[in-house]
Amino acid sequence: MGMGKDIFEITVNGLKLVVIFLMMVQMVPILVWLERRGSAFIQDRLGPNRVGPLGLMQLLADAVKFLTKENFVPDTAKPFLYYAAPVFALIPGAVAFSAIPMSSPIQVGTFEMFGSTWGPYTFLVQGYEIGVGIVFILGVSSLAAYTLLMAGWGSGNKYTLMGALRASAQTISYELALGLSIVGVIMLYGTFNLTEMTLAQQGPLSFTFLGNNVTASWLPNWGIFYQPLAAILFFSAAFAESNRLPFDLAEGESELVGGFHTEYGGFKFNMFFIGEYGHMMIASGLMVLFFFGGYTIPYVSVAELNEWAASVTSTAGKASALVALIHFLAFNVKFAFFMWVFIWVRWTLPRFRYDQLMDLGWKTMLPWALANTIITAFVIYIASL
Amino acid sequence: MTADAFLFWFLAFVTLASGLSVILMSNPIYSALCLAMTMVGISALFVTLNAFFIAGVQLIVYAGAVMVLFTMVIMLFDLKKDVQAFTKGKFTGAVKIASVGLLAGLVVGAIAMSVSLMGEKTTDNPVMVGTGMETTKALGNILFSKYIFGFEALGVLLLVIAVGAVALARSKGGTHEH
Amino acid sequence: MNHSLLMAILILAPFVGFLINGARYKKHSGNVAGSIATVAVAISFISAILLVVDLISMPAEGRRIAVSFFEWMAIDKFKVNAGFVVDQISAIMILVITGVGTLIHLFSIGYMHHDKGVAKYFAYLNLFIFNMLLLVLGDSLLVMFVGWEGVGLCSYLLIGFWFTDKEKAAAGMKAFITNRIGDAAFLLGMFVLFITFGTLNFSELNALAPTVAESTWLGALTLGTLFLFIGATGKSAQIPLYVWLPDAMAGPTPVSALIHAATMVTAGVYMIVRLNPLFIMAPNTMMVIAIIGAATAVFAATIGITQNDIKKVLAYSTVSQLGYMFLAVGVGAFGAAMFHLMTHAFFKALMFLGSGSVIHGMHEEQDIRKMGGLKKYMPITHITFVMGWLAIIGTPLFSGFFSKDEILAYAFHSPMGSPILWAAGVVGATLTAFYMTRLMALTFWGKSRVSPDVHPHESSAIMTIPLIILAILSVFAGWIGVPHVIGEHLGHMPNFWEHWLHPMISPIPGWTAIDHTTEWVLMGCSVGLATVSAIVAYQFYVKSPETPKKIAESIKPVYNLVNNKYFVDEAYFGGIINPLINLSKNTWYYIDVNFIDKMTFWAGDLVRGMGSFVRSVQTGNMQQYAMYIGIGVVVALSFVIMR
Amino acid sequence: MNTEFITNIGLTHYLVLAALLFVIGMAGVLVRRNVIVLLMSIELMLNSVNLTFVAFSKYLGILDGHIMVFFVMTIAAAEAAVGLALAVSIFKRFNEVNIRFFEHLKG
Repeated sequence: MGMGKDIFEITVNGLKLVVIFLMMVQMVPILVWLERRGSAFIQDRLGPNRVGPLGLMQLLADAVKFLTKENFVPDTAKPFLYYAAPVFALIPGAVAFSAIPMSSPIQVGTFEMFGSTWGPYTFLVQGYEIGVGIVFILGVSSLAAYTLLMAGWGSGNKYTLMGALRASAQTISYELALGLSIVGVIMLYGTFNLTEMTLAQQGPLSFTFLGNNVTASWLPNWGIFYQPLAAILFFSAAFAESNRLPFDLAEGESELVGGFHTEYGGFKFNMFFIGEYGHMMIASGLMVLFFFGGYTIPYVSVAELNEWAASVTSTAGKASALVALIHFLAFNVKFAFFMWVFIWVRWTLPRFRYDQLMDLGWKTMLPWALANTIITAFVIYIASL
Repeated sequence: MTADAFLFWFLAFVTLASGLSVILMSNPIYSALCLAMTMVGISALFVTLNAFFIAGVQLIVYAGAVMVLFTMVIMLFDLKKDVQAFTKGKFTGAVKIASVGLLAGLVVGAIAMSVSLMGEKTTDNPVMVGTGMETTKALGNILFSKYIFGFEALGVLLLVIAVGAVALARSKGGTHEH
Repeated sequence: MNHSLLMAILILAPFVGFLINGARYKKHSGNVAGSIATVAVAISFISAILLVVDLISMPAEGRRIAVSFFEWMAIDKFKVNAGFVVDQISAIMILVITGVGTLIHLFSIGYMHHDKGVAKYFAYLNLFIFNMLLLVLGDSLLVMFVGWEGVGLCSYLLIGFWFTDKEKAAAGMKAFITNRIGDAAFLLGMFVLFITFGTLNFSELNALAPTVAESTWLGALTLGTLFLFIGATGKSAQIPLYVWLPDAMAGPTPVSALIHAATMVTAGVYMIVRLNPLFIMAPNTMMVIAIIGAATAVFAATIGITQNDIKKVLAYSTVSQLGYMFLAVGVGAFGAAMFHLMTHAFFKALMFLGSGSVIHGMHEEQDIRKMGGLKKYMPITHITFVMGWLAIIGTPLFSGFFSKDEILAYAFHSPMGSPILWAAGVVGATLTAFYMTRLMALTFWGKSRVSPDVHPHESSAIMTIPLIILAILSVFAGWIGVPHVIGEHLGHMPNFWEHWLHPMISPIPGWTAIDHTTEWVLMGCSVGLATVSAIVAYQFYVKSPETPKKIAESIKPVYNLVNNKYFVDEAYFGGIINPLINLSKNTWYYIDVNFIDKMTFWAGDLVRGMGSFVRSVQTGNMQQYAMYIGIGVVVALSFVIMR
Repeated sequence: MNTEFITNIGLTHYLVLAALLFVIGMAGVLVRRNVIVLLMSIELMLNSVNLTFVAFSKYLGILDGHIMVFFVMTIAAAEAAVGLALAVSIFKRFNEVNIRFFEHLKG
């Protein structure tokens, strides 16, 4: 997890962290626009279309509005928690998102600068690589419950408190199903490392069963074909984790007003908003990583792509940059698709009732996730015989 | 000062400060949040000790579940600042603090003694220097072979606890019958 | 098939039957349960046959199939294996147990078919067979003791099978408690033998017996064997512990046939025969056994004359015949004892089953005064019963003749025997002939005294077939042990029995071959007297039924004494049980209540007083407790560091 | 001043840190009155023990310490569940979670 061995590498890695954070934050306005336009599309209306072309400048207008709103603290609030909560809301999302590999690493050869020789370097297209990637991401995102509780209790309002309790209880409950559903994936790939998982999914579908190599060249070697149940469970749990419809029980105009962030306005509300989108992004990113080949291109293995890139470019560094670009695009296409699914589902499905939500989590998804784990273990054992 | 040393002192400061706050804050909510902070700090300390998986589990179990539970319960009770946060009795209080202080001194002394006896011997275990995956595999191996009995026993314990906690929480409450 | 597998099947088949029937005793119909149980015992029987065939094919010396399944317990030098052995003695026993057992199971299907707890009955019966097999196959006294206790339990369960009837339940308890006394003695005997020999294994005991007898105090041997014999009197219903057997007739009749005639009650005889090298070293014990046996034979026979319950007559007859066996054992005629054990198993089982058939046909009527003339209603039962009768009274060439005669010959001629013992035996035989003829006459012959609302009928085939088989065995089983004196007139028929048992039986010290004239004379005496008494009985009870009443009137005190079984039960109550109860009551009141209880109360008060003083430390303040822990840790740690 | 102690981080540092955390937790158990804070102090003590386990594990090169950490975590979670259930019971009865209410339990 080192930052690098000399000043150049450290600088680049530091900049990279900032860029990834900004990328995550800046994606939010685009997603908001997408959500508003998308919901309008689904509901057969127009959506924001006045400010700028296709309403794209609406985001800017929103941002200005958020910034210029009056900053107030409710009388009964605990000021420290009230202010700290939105800040903390950003942290888990940002930290976890930085651990997601978005493309293959870029090789930089030796070069001369400021009168000395630098390099060679390998820059990962992710904030930092952690050996136990999944565990780390799960651990960090489980901290999100605190922001909910801090906001809910810190606002000094019954509705916010109830909303926070609901939201955090929901988060904890679904964390279980979420964690268990990916145990099968972990067993399948035999690693916690997200890059290794990604690379395990390159090329066409092929696996070994009882000593026979089975290849299906018409399918990509994606996790979804091995773990369909886990994919469904994981994606559903991810919805609950990010408090999105159909699981947005933390909010409720009739009974809880706006949930834990009722008392927040202006930019503080915006930060919660970014936090929520951060969760969606992590969920989509993990979905792509676990089940849809990560940044790899379907049917094409990384080695083949490297070969091709080497044939069209002059240096190894440029080739790796080209490959990284292609991979980055591939990742983003898949990523965008799942972000769209999040929006799509939100505007399509009705809400659950809270008891139904808990029943679903504890009595349906948890047993299925357990069953999936056990069956996967057996199948892997039998296949390895 | 190397980065490792800096990290250790920083984390030591964070954990000690937040740990002290746990027992000094008169509002239990802040105590709980400080404890969560301590947990995160200890998790980071685990990372400096190359125990990546344990660090992740520490985050998920302690910081993500146990402490959230504490916070939720406290918030549910809506406990205000404790009127009398500390025990009464100057004498017993003095005895308690004294014994705690003595214990601290003794433990630190014992550590210093024993470490100087033992020497700073660091054994290199190839399993434990990797990125975490090898350690985790080795962990799984000994957990399900050498420590299988403890593992199973804990499974039973958890079942009992789950039943017991539900039974306790569902009862009318109180230590006496109404 | 290999021996350990066969042995396992032999022993476990009835147990499996017990488990099946026992687990589903509420669901099985009678026929299903009966079939399961019968098949289980039949499997056992087949494996027993296979084992015995293997045994026969072995060379005469070292005929022995020993199987040790696992080490049961090992405490210092005391090691016991779950070991089982089939040799010449136990081979006979397993054949009798499983063979007769199969027939009786079969009979039970018919006899018990209208009972509600029939599956439970068959489960107990199978459990009994299992335990009996443990008893006879065990290669050490301890394994035998397991079976010994097990058959006692089954006997208790089956006597009290109709436990809703208080008297029957009480009979079961009586049997159990009487047996307990014997079992305690058995245990003491085992202790003495273990202390003396350091082992409980039969073959080791038998091998050690002569050597130890020469070198150490003979008293230990006498004591040990005497204790074992007391155990045997309990199980085999000898004076003074015979009282339970007549009451045990409360159980279902097939149970009486299996347990209280053919198998369990002979366990004592079997045990002594198995340890015969040991017993032969203890002449005093042998004398006691012979006297008790002879006394029981005569004593029980006299009671048998006056009884009116068909099963009670047979019960006292069993006690008497067991007395014969003990007489045989006591004079060193172990082979003869085993021989009589086997023939008795056949004819007594036959007669009990026959009586069961009669009781069944008479709709649960057991009083022979209300029978008579059943010959024409129950031809098969009658014919088979006649065979049993002829066998038991010692009609020449029937099985009982050979065995009984051999016993009497030994009693007269053996250096351990005496003419008095012989005379007692002959009196017993005469009385036996009398009361058995009386039983036949009152039940089957003469005028019918059956009450008009009872319609006797012959039993179904499932009950008569076992009767027929047993009748055949009763007639011919004796032919495998024809004595030389008769054998030489029958084309030099060899005595298979003696050849078979010869290696297992210790020779009687000072034995000289019996001369043929004496043997003929003895035989003539007993047969003649038995014939006379049978004819007299026939005269009394068929021709002139008033005569016995007149005789009874004329010697009323004696008749009453005998009819009330010599008041032995009453004597036991007055002499032993009631004083014991009083003693216990007084001990309870004066020692327990007034002394021990008060002591414990004082102790309790003392502890409570001290406790209430110490209790003041317990404030309920948990943090104080934690503080004590903390201080303790500090003290302990500083001790460790400062040391 | 000897800077070795500051720059060269070894087993001792972790052990002393863990000892201090343990003592802090113990002080919390002894002096706080709020049941929930007591429970949290116990968690703090358990955590410090975990830290020593992991530290020893690293410096001795064996993994058994990690296993112990798992066990401790499990037990801590179980303890928290029961402790909180008890606290909820007490709260329902007395509307406050003070350790002094447990004094009713004395014999």
